[in-house]
Amino acid sequence: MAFDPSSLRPLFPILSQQAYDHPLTYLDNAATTQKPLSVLDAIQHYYRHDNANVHRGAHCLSDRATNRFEQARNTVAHFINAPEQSHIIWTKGATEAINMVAFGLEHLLEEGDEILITSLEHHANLVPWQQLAFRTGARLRVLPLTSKGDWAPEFSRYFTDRTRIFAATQISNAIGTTTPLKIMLEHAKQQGAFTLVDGAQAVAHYPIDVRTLDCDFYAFSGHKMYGPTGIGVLYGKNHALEVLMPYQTGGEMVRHVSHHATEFNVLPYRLEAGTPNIEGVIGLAAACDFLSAQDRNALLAWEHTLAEHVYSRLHKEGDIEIYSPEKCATLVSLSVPNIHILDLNAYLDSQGVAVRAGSHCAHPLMAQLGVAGTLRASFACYNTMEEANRFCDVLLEAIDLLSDE
Amino acid sequence: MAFDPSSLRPLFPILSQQAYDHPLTYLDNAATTQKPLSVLDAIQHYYRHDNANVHRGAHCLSDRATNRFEQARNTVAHFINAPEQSHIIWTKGATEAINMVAFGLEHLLEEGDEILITSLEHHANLVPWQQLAFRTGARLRVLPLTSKGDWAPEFSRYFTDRTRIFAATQISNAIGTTTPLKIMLEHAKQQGAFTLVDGAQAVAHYPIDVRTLDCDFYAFSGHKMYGPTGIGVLYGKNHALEVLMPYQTGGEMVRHVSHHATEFNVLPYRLEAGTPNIEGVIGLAAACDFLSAQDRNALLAWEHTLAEHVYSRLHKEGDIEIYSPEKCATLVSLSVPNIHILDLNAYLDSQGVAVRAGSHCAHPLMAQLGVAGTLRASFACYNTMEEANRFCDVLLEAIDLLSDE
Amino acid sequence: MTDSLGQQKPVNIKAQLQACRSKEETFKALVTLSKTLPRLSAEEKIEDNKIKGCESAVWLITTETNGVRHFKADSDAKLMRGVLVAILSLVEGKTLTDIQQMDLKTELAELNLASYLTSSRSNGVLAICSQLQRT
Amino acid sequence: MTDSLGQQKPVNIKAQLQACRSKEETFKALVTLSKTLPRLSAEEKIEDNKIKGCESAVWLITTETNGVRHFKADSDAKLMRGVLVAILSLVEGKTLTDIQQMDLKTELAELNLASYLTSSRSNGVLAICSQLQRT
Ligand SMILES: Cc1ncc(COP(=O)(O)O)c(C=O)c1O
Ligand SMILES: Cc1ncc(COP(=O)(O)O)c(C=O)c1O
Repeated sequence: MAFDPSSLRPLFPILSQQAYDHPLTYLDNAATTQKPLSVLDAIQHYYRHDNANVHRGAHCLSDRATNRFEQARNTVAHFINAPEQSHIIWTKGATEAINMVAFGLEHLLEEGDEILITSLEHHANLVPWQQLAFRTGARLRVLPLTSKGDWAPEFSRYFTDRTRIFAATQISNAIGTTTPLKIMLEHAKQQGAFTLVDGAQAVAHYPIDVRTLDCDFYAFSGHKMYGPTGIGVLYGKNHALEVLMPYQTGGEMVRHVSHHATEFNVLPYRLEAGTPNIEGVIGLAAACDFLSAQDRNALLAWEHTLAEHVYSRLHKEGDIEIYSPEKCATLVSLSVPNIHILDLNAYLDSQGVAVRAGSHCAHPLMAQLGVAGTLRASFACYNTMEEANRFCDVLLEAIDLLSDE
Repeated sequence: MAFDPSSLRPLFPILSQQAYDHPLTYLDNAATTQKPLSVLDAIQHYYRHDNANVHRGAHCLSDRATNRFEQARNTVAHFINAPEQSHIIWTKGATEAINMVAFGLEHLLEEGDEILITSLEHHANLVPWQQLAFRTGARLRVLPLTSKGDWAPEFSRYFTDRTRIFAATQISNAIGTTTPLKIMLEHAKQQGAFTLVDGAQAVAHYPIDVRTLDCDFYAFSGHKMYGPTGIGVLYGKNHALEVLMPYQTGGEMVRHVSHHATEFNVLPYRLEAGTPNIEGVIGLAAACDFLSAQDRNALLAWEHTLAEHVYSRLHKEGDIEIYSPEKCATLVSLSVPNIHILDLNAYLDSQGVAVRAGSHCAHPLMAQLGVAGTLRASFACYNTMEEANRFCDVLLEAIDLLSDE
Repeated sequence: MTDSLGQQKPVNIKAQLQACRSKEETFKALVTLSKTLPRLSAEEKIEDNKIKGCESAVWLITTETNGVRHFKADSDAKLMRGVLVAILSLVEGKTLTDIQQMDLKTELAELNLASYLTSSRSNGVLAICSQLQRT
Repeated sequence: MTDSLGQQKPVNIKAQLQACRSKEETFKALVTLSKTLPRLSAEEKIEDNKIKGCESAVWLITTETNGVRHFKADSDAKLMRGVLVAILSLVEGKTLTDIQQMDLKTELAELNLASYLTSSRSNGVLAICSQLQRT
């Protein structure tokens, strides 16, 4: 029995609007997802009843705010199966989480050390490492995964005894490929490297278990998993978080300060300077609750079904090039020779179909694919089969309209 | 005719709740303010109608979201009278804004250079500079302002030709003192130092004009000025922002990325890596609109009235020590010899009065005052004279209860 | 309908775009207009002629004879070529001073092209406008 | 009411705290209880005996005789001294194993002290509990 997204639609009122007199078809979920009412309600409730600065005061509002804030940490810890809630560090998003690690490990790197990433990375999991390499004299190396994400035996030579950091995405945002994380992490750990997984594109779709993954760090953003913008998470193993030099300093993250010295606080606080995004934290916990209340496997199967359906319909069209895997992706990334993706995008938009055309913050991957950019339709659990078909129909219309006679 | 806060109360429904069977008296506004309904509505509206990732896509939602996001930048630029909207950089809050500058100027500092701050700083405007000094061999110097914030002629010798950075708060969060910014900034500029003003405690109360202030950088947080948590601003002059090395790297802030090199984007984007806190930005703009629609001078006069009233009532009590200025503060910070501030705080709390007891993230200032912490009642425009009196009454009760017979 | 350069008369372009009552009609009108833009040669499509800040590649060549300006432009995206036809129809043959005094944003908005003028950086129309008004 | 050490009998403490029906009553009960806690000497209030993570200063001294544990404690805040009286009444004279098997959080909540157990770091009761259960 196939999953029926229609029960979810009422939770996302934004989806029932018209876009230029057409029903909105929102297929830009890899950029950001829409938020269920329970997330909006959690934010409202917080501001209407509990708002106060956390940890600092001792009054009824600050007690309530602090409790809800720390309960949210607990919720997120459970959501990714982290052993302790002190392993959950709040960040602005995946980007800040990765920067925090890149800055925090700087003191351990020496000239000639190696930082290894894959060729499928988002700029957020590339530029911070590249800049770290510039600052330290370390060498940035790139494991050349194919667009299918296959592992080739010769890749093992990329992991050397100089590999100090290995950072890889779980799923490519640009083309939807799942990377061979397990074997890559094994190799990295054999070399004693710190390992970071960029889970930004995974959390909305896959149940995450950081204990099974066994990486040192796991980074993700709330806004891509039905939560608010401005909030994300850096998970880390205890020893891994402990070695990080604090990326940001100020209030909250200190124990004692004099003009000459500062004693930092314990985890998680030592990595959380300043007033946190309290409403974001509370909204993110509500998003975790929303997802946890669903049959995650059914959602995932449905998202795969939608993407596979689009793949199979478009794949038959001779002039469409698809870069996404045929199976087990939640998005379809494509281009059409001799037609600019922005032209396709504009026509889709004029019909109310929201997708994304561009390089998806992955210039090196685009270079590897030999294109300037792709057109990407990315799915979330609330998308319907009608929407998937509408994307295909309108895209084919656009190709017709834009082909030179 | 005195200002009447009762017209504002309905905009802040959180204030009409009971706290342990007493009416809530929220006087912890220097920690964070409550948010008017217009801010909550702006967030709701955004998520129910316009939510999309900004700048990236080209579809109806992303166009709308991007427009509102960039209009918000414009609103904030007007709010502080910044010449261009590209001078407004979104941050998590004041803490991140200051860290961004401390990191971004590192490449210009040499051993023996001096960073000058005042003795009234919040840890957020102290620890980042101290850590920068540690990293570069620069020397952190501290201008010893009194708790009244007076300028003494001999202070000019703190500004030397080695002073590269001068950072000062506009108003002390711990005791409410206004610092002698004008003369300090003049001295700093004479020495060619970069100047940063920490406006975290000022924006909610004073109309801000960065052109008149003429500082290089101005930092503040949304949540202390009736806006959401998780959003703040770094304003900078063009040349000052241009010299900053980007604190955070990733998507959005780049023009072109290869594995070997990265070309950064133009301002403001080069300092804004990753998906921004879009709802926070929109909520902050709504907070600016809320404030701009008020008679700012009347609000400020009212806040002064409340603080002066509390000062004059408590000042007469022999055993209360007040650290705040008698006039022109918006808060009252005090202690009572032989009674622990946490005990006072707990009794106030039991009566529904929310204040803050502690070191207010200003350990060096507490050391200068010779106390471990103070009890602080801080006012916002929605506070009433009854609330100010209730604080005094309950505090005096607490002193009675806690004095050793 | 088209002059010797293959360009439509400004008045006609204006009427065509203003008649559009939906995003879809504007799209189709721009595709039609795009066909009237003479393409640049490979030698003309060099980095120096490229406008920064557009997601699609846009090249613009400005010449001046007897104090008035002439423009040639191209893009790899069809819709952008249509937009270029519209923009150039506003400025072609004018003096720099005249062009600088124009409010191009408003004029383009009147042509139903407002949505191409969003502050979204992926769209380079604003960059084109400011390039046109540069000395 | 008080034994030779100046400490109230546990059963009495429990009854007193459980009878409180408001935050205010608990406050007053804690102030009353605080007076029963013998103060530590200056020599005892050393850094080594201090518990980290409390905003008020808290000192705790543990001794063991014949396998059972005895506690002395003090704080510079009155309310915290009251809380200490309550906590110590739960563990005084027990073996470490017994103490480690106790669910101190729940027991304190039953004494109307739940609000002193918030996750707020400014309140050190949780730190005291874990110190008590440490070998
Ligand atoms: C004077 C001052 N500076 C900086 C900050 C830090 O602000 P935030 O915690 O919002 O980053 C605060 C707030 O506590 C403050 O009062
Ligand atoms: C794979 C991947 N990593 C990192 C990021 C950065 O996330 P954010 O922009 O929320 O910081 C994204 C989102 O664009 C992504 O898709």
